[in-house]
Amino acid sequence: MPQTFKPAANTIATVSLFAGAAVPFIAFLTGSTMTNSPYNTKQFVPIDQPAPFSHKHHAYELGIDCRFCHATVEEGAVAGVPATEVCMTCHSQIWTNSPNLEAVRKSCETGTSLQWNKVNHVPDFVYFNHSIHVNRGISCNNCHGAVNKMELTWKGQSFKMSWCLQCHEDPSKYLFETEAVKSGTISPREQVFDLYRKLSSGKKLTEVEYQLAEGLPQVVPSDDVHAGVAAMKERGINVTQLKDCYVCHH
Amino acid sequence: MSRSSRTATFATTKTMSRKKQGNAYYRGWEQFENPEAFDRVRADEFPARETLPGIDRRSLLKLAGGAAALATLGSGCRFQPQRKIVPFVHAPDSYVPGKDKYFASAATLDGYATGILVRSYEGRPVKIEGNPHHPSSLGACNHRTMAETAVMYDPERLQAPSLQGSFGTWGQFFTEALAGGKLALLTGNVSSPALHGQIQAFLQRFPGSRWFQYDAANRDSAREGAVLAFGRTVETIYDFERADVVLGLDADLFIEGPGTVAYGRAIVGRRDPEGEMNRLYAVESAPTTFGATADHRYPAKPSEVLSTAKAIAAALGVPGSVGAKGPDSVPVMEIVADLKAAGSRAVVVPGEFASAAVHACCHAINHALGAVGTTVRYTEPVLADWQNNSNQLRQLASMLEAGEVQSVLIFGGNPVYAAPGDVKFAEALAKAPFSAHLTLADNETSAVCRWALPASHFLEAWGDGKGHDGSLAVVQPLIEPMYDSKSEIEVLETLLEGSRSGERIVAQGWGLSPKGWKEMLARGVSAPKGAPSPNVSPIPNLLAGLPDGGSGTEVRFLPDPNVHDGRYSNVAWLQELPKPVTNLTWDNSIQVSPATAKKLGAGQQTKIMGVIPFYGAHDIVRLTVGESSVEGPIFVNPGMADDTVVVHMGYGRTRGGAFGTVGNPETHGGGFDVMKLRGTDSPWLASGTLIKAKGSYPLANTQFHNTLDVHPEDSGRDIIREVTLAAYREHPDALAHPSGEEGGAHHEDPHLPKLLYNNEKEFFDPTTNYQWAMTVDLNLCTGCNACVTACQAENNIPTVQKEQVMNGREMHWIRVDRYYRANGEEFDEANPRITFQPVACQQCDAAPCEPVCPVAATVHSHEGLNQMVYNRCVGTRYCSNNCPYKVRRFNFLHFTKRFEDVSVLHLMQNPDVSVRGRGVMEKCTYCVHRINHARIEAKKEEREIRDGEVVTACQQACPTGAIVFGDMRRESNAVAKTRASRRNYMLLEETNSRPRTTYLGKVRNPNPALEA
Amino acid sequence: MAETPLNEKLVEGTWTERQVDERIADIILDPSRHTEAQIKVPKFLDKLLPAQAKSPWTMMVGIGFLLVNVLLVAITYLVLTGIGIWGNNQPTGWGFDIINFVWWIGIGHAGTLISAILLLLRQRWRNSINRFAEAMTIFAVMCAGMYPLLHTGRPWVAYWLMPYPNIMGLWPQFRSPLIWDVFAVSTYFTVSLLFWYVGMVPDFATLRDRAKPGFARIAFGLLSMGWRGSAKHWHRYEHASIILAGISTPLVLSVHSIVSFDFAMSIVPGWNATIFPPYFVAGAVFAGFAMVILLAIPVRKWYRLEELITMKHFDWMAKVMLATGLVVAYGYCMELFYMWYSGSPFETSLLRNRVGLASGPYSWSFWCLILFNIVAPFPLWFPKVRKNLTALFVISIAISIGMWFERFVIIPMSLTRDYLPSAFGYYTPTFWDFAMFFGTIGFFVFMMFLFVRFLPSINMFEIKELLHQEKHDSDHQPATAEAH
Amino acid sequence: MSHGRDTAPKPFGVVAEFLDAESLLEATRKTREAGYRAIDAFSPVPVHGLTDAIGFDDSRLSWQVFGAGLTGALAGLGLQVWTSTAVYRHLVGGKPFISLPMFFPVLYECTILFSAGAATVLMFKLNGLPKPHHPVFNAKAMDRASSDRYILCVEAEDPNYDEEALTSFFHGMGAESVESVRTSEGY
Repeated sequence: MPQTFKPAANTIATVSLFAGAAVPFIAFLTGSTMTNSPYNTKQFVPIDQPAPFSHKHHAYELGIDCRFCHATVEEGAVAGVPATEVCMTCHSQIWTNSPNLEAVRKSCETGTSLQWNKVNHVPDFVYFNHSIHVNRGISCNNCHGAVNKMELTWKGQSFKMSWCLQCHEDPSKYLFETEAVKSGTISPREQVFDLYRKLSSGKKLTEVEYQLAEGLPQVVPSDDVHAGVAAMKERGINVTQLKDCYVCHH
Repeated sequence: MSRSSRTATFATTKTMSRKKQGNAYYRGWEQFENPEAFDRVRADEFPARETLPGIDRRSLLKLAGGAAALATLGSGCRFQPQRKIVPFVHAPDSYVPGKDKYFASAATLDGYATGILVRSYEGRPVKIEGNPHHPSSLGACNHRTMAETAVMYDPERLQAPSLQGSFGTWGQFFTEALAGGKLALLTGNVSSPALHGQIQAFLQRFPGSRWFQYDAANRDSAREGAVLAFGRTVETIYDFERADVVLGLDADLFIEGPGTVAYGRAIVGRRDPEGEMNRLYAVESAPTTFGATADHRYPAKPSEVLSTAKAIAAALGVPGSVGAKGPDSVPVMEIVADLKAAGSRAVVVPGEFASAAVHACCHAINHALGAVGTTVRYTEPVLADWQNNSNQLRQLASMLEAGEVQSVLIFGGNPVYAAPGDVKFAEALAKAPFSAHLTLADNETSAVCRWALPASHFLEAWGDGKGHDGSLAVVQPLIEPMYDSKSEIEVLETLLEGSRSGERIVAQGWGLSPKGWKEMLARGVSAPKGAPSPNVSPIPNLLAGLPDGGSGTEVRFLPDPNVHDGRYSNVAWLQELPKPVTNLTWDNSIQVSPATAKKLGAGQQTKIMGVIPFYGAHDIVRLTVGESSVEGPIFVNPGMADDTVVVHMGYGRTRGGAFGTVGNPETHGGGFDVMKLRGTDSPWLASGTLIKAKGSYPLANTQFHNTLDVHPEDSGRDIIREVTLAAYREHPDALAHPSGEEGGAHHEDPHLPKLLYNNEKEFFDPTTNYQWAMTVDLNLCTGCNACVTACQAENNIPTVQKEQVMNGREMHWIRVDRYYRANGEEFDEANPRITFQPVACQQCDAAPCEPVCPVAATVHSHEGLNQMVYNRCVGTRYCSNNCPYKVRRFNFLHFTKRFEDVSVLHLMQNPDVSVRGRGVMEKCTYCVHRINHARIEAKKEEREIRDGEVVTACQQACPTGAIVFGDMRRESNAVAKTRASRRNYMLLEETNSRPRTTYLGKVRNPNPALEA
Repeated sequence: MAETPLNEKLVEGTWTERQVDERIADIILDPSRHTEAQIKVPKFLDKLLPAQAKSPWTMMVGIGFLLVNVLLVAITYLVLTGIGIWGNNQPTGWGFDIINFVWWIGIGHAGTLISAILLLLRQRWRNSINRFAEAMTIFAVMCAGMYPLLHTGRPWVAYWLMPYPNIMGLWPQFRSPLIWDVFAVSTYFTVSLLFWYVGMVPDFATLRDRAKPGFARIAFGLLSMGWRGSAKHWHRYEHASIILAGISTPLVLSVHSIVSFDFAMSIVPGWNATIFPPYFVAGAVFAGFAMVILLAIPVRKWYRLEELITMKHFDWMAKVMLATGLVVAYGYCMELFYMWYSGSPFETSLLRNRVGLASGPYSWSFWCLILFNIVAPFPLWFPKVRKNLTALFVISIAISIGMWFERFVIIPMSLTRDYLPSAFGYYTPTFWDFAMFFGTIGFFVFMMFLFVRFLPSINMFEIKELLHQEKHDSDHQPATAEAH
Repeated sequence: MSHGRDTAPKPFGVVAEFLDAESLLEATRKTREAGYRAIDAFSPVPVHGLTDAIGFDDSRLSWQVFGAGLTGALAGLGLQVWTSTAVYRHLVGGKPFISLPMFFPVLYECTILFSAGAATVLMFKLNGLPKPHHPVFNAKAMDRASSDRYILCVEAEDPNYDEEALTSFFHGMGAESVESVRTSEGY
C-alpha cells in the first residue's frame, strides 16, 4: 500500500516546516532579548556593597556635591572613588557606631582598602573620559540614571554602543543651557552640579531642568532643542567628528 | 579569571614578598603612602587598564563562537565576573587616576648620561622620551635609551640576593663583604659624581682596596688616540652645526659613542637644501647610517681607513706624514681639496671603534685644518679617572690570579662574558674567595660570583651622570624598587656604614638649596658650566710613530647596534629591531662584502622555488683570529670593503635570559660569541682568516636582499625621489614634479589627483575639523630606528620572535625601509647608494584598505585619520592585501600573550592604547590617543589644539626632526609649511590613495669634482 | 505485467521505466549494490580486510572519513591557535585559504551550469549527470564556505559579516567584495540546495513507493512531501524548475564574478584586472567539469551505470572543457598582454616575475599552470581522446591541479611582489595549510559517497522523461525533435 | 472536522490505471469530453498536454516569484542605503555614502535569493504540499504511479460522479485496472 502516513501526518508535516523555519528567528529574538536585558547589561540591578552606601541619602537628601567624593571627575578620565578617609571625614563624627559603617571603620583601622563592587563598567576597548563630558555640561544622571534617587546603586543605562551613539550622533537633545549659563555667570560644568543642588534643596526647577537633573528621557520642548543646537554651536561641538571611531576606540 | 583579578593576584603576591623583605614595593617615588591599596586601585579602578584584553573574554568568545549561539547573537554579550573598585585609604594629594606625568631623569650608557623625560602612569614608568634641556638629548633619544623600560620590567630580573644560587640576604652579604680583605671594585666607566664620590670614599675607607673600570664597548681608542696625539687624555666634542664639510672615518656617528643623538641632529640639521648644506664624506669598512647619509661614501678596509687618514694628513702638511698615500678607492686629493676649502669649518671624525692611530690622525688633521675651536673643541675627560679599560681588566685578572685581590665587588656589566680572549677573567674570578656581582639580571658573571645581588634599575634609583659635553644630569627614580634591590651608591653607602638615602647622597653632591634641588629635578640637567678647555696640540712628528694598518682579512669587532655589548640581549624590542642597513634581527652575523663572499664560495640563498623554507639560509663560515675561531652565518653586506669582516658583539650569550641566550636557530637565534676573539691590545681590530664551514643557518631579516636587485624596469617605481643639490637648484620642482625626468606614471598635479567622486566638502570638512598630516623629510632621516622603538614602546607593540620574523610577521607599525640604489649610472653592489625611508600608515584620504573591509573596522575619521578599530576587526586581512604600502600588521598568533601571562609586563603597557589580541589587524594611528588627549584638554579650555601640542611618538623620538606632524589647515603650522615644500611628494601617488603622510624628497650635495 | 520498452539514443540499451528505477533506486535500497565491485588491495591487506571493506564505497567513505578527522583536528588547532599556523604572512594576507576557497567555488559551478544553463538550453545530455553535479555543487560550496569563515582571524565573530540589528549599531560595510561574497556564496548555496531538493522530490516519491515499509519508506515519504505526480503538481513543478533554472543561470555567472571581484576590485598589481569575471566563470566551469568527470568515471563503473552515463556524455563534457579551457587560456594571455601594455613598472615587473623563471620565485607555478591548464587539455581536440576514459581521467586531474595553480599564481604570487620592494615577501604553506586542503577534499569525497549511498544519484524521472522524448522523437522522425 | 471523526468510508473517486502516457492522455481527454470536471491524472514523468487535458491552468507562480524578486531587490538596496546613510555614515575610502555601483552585487543576490526561495516555497504551497497522507494513495494502482503507471482519477466531488458508470467508462478506454477509492478521512 502506498498510503504510508496517517492523516495527522499532514498537519504535523506542515507545522514542523513552519516551526523549522521559525527556529532561527526565535533563536535570534531570544538572543537579542537576552543581550539587551538587564541579565546581560546589569542595568537596573542593584549591586551589593561592603558598606550599604546610599546615594539618595548623601547626594539628594543631604545635598552633598558629587565632586566631594568623585573628586577627579572634572579633570580626569576617571571620576574616582573616595578614599576611606573621605568617608571618615564625616563618619568619625556621626554615625560612629552604625553597623552599616563597620567595613569603613575597619578599613580605616587596618589601612586596607575597601573593595567596592563595580557598578558602571565601560566595555573593553572603550576609552571614556569623564572630564570632557562633565565640562561640556552633560549631566551625571544622563549616563548613570537617577543616582541621586538610588538607595543601593545600580547601573542606570545599558552602556551599549548603540546607546552611546544616540548622543554622539546628536548631542543637542542632551545639552541645555540654563539662564545662568547663558548669562555667563556659571559654566556648563557648574550647571550640572547646580541643578542637583537646586533639586536637593527643593528649589523649583523648570520641566527641562528637572529632566536634566533626574537623567530622565529627554522630552525636551522644541524651543530647547534649538537651544541645544545653539549651545552646541557656541561650544564648538562638532557633530561629524563625534561619531568617529577613534573618539572612543584606540 | 578576570583580568582584574589576575592583576590583583600579581599585586598580592608582590605585596607578600614585600612584607617578607620589608621593602616597599611599587610606589611612585613621590607621595604614595599606601602602595598596597594603590596596586589594587591601579589594577581595578582605571578603565584604561581594562583595555588589555583578558583571556576570560577571549576564551568565552571562542566558546561562544563554537557553540553558544545565544551568547554571540547579541554581539556585545559578555558574562563577566563582578569587578572591584579598590580606592585608597588615604589618597595622595593632587592625584588624578589615569593621568600621565612626566619626570626628568637620565639614562647612562658606558658612563655617559643622556637626559630623558619619563612618562609615568600611576607611578609606573611607561615610556622614555628625550629631555629637551639636555645637550646630549635635545628632546630626542635613541632606541637603546627608550628600551630601558623593557630592561626594568624584564621579568627575569634578579629579585633577591642570591648566595651561590640559594637565597641570601643583604645583611649576610654586607657582613661577608666587610669581613673580606684585599678588596677590589670593578665598575663600568663612571661619570657620575655621586658614584665617583662614593667610590673615592670607599677607597679611603678600605685602604689597599682597588678600583677598576671596564666596559666592553669602551672608548679605549678615543683615549689612546688622544694620548698618542697629545700625550694626555682629552674629551673631544664636535660642533657639527658649524661644520661645512664632515669626513667620517669608520664613524658610525648616529649610533655609537656619546652624543650620538645630538650629533645626528647637528649634522643632519645642516642638510636643508634651502639653506647652506654641508657635505658629508664617509670612508668606512662597513655601511653605517652615517655612510648612508653621506654624499660620498667609500668602502675601505680598516687599514685603508688609516692610510686614508694618513694621506689626508700628509696632504694637509701634517709633519711626519710625507709620502703617505691613501688607497686607490678613495679620492683623497679631492676630499682634501674640499676640506681645505672649508678650512676651519671642516672636521674629520674618527669612529668610536676605529683604531687609536686613526683617532690620532684625526686630531692632527683637525689641528691642521684649524678646526679646533670652531668645529672641534677639547675638554677635560667627562669620565672620572678615565682609564684604558682593557688594561684595567687585564690588571684585575692578573691580580686575582696572583691572589693580590681576594674580594671582588662587580657593579653591573658582564666582564666574564665581555672579557677579551687573552684575559681569562672567569678563571681568575673563580679564584677569589669572595666575589659579588650587583646586577640587574643573572648573567655569565653572576654565575661565577659567590653573590648575585639585585641591582636597582636607574628608573628605580637616585643618581647622576654627565653627558657627552660634561653637562651634569640628575637621575631620579620613577618608582620604588620593584624587588629587593639596591643601587650602586646605596651598596657603597651601606659598606661605608652610612645611612643616607640615595637622594640624600646625590643631592649632597650637588649642593643645592631644597628649592634649587626641586627645580633641578624638574629640569633634569644643570646648565652646562664653562668647562676649562685644556690647551693641547699634537705631538710633533706624530704620524711617523703611528703603526701601519693590518693586512690580510681584517676583522672588526663592533658593539651590536641594538643589543650593544650584550647588556640588552634580553630586550626583545632591541633583538627584534632591524639593525640599521642590514635589517637583521635576533642574530649577529659574519658580514662580508659580495666580492669576498664570492671568493669564499659562500653566500645566502633565498627560498628554493619561493616555497621550500630555506629562506635566510646563510652559509656558515669559520672566522679564525689567532688561536681562537668561531663559526657563524655569513651575511653579504653590499657596500662593505673587500677582505673585511665585521662581527657584532653581544651575542652568543650562555646566560642571557629567555631572549638573549643562544637557542634553537630555527626559532630563537642568539648568534655567536666573538668576545673571545678579541685581544686586549687591539680590541676592535684583528687579522683573521675566513673559510667556508659546513651547513647553513637561518637569519631573520625584515627586508630581503631583492630590494638590491634593482631591475632596470623597476627603476620606474617612484619610491624615493632624490636629486643633487645642483639639480635641485636648477629645477626646484624636480622632486615634486619629476614627470618627464625619471619617466613614467605621474599625474600632472601630484597634489590633487582626481578621485572618481568629488566629495571633498562632505568628507574632509576643513572648516570644523582638524586635518592631521605628517611629513617625513628624507634628507633628515638617518635610518637610526629610534622611531621604531618609540612606536613599539608607545603603542604596546608586541615582539614576535625570530621564527615569526622569518615568517614575515613582525609587528612594527613603522618600519625604516632601506633601498640600495645605483651610485652613478650602473648599479654596483660593491658600493651602492643606501637610502632610508620610514614608512608607517600613510593615512590615505582615499584609503584602499577601507572599502574592502567587510565590517567597517577600518573607516575614515573626519580629521583625515584612517581608523583601525581593533574590537570590530574580524581579521580577513583584506585591508592589508589592498594596502600598497603594506603597513598593516596582523596578529597571526596571540603575540601579546606574554603581556598577559607575565604579570610584571602588565605594568609596562601604555594604558592609553589597547593591547591587541590575536586575529586582529593593527597599524599606525598617528598616536591618536595623544591627539584625543590634546583635544580633550583643548576643549576643556575652549580653544583649538595648538601647533606642536600633539607630538607623535616617532616624531618625539626622531633625533633629527625628520618627522613633522600637525594640523595642516593652518598655514602657519609646521606641517603645513613642510607640506608646502617644493620637495613634498606622495609615496606611490599613482595609486591615487592620497596619503596624509608625505615625504620631502632627498637632496644630496655631492662634490662636483667627484661627480662623474 | 507488460513493460513498454523505450527507445535509446543518449541512453544505451533498451530500457523500461521500471528498469530505470531499479538500476538507480536500488543503489539506495539494496545495500548489496555497494559491495558488488571490489577494489584490489595489496596482498597483506587482502587477508586482513573483510570483503565489505574492499568495496569501493567503504573504501571511499573510509578515506573520506579519515580526512574529515584531519580537517577537524586542523580546524580545532586553528581556532585555538590562530591563523599563524598557516603560512600566511605580511605581505601575503591570503594564501591557501582563499586559493582553496576560489578553487572549491569554481568546482561547484559545473553542477549549477549543468542543471540550470543546460536545462534552459534544452540539452538532454545533462539528464544523466545533473543530479550528481548538483550534489557536487552543494558539497563543494560547503568546502568553499569553510575557508572564508575560518580564514578570519577571529572566526567566532565572523557572524558580524551578516547584516542583523545589534547593540553596537553597526552594520556590514557593503562596499567590500567580501560582503558581496557572503551574499553571493550564501545565496548560491541556498539556491543550489533548493534546486537540488526540488529536483529530487519526484524521485523521493519513487523511492518511497519502492521502499519496503520501514524507516526508508517513512524517510523518503517525508522528503517527498507527499508528492503524487499529479498533473497539477507537474504543471507548477515545471514552472518552478524553469524559474529556478532561470535565476540560477545569472546566479552562477554572478557568483564567480563576485569571487573574482575580491581581486579585481583591489589595487594589487596582478589582481586588478577587468578580465577576471569572465575568465573566472569560464575557469570555474572548466574545473567543475573536470571534477564531474573525475567522480563520474569510477562511480559509473562501480555502480554499473555505463548505459546511463555513456561515452556520449563524456564526449560532451570534454568538449565543454575544451571550450572553457580555451577561454581560460585567452584570459591568461590577455592578463599578460595588459601587464606589458600598461607600461606601469609594477605591472611589468609582475610580468617578469610571473614569466621569468630566473626573476620570479614563483614563476614555476605559472608554468605549471600553463602546462596543466593549456597544454594538458589540448588532446581533447581529438575525438579519440574524448572517448578514452583513462585519458579523460588524467586530463581532468591535470585541470584540477592547474586550476588550483591559477589561484596560486594570482593570490600569493601577486601579493608577495606588489608595490614597495621593501615589503616584498615569500609565501610558504605549512603542514596545516595542506591538512586543511586535503581535509576538505576528504570532506567532499565523504559527502559525495554518502550522497551516492542515500540519495538518488541520477535523476530518475528526468531519465524516464528523456526516454519518452527520444521515443517520441524516433516515432515522429524527424519532424519535432525539439518540440518541447 | 468539527463533527468528530467519521469512520464510515466515503467514496473518494474512481481510479484507472494505464500503461503508458499516450493512453492516459487520450483517456483524460475523453473523460473531460464526457463532461467530467473533477479530474486528476498522476504520472511518473510530466506528460506534455496532460494539464490541458484535465483543464487546469495556473500561472500565479510566475507573478508571485516576480513579486518576491522585486521585494528582494528593494530589500537589498534598502538595507544598504539605510545602513550606510541613516544608521552610521562611515567615511569609506572617499566613496560616497550611497555608492550605487558597489551596492549592486548585494542587491542582485538578494533578488535571486528571494526569487528562488519564493519559487520553491510557492511551488509546494500552491501544490498543497506537504501532504504525506492523501486518499488517492489508498488506490492500489498508485503503488507504481511514481514508477511506470499512468493513473487517471475522477473524484467523488464531480457532479456527474457515478462509480459504476465511471468504471465501465474507464474499462472501455482500455484501462489496465480500475478501482474505486474510499477514504475515511477528509483531506
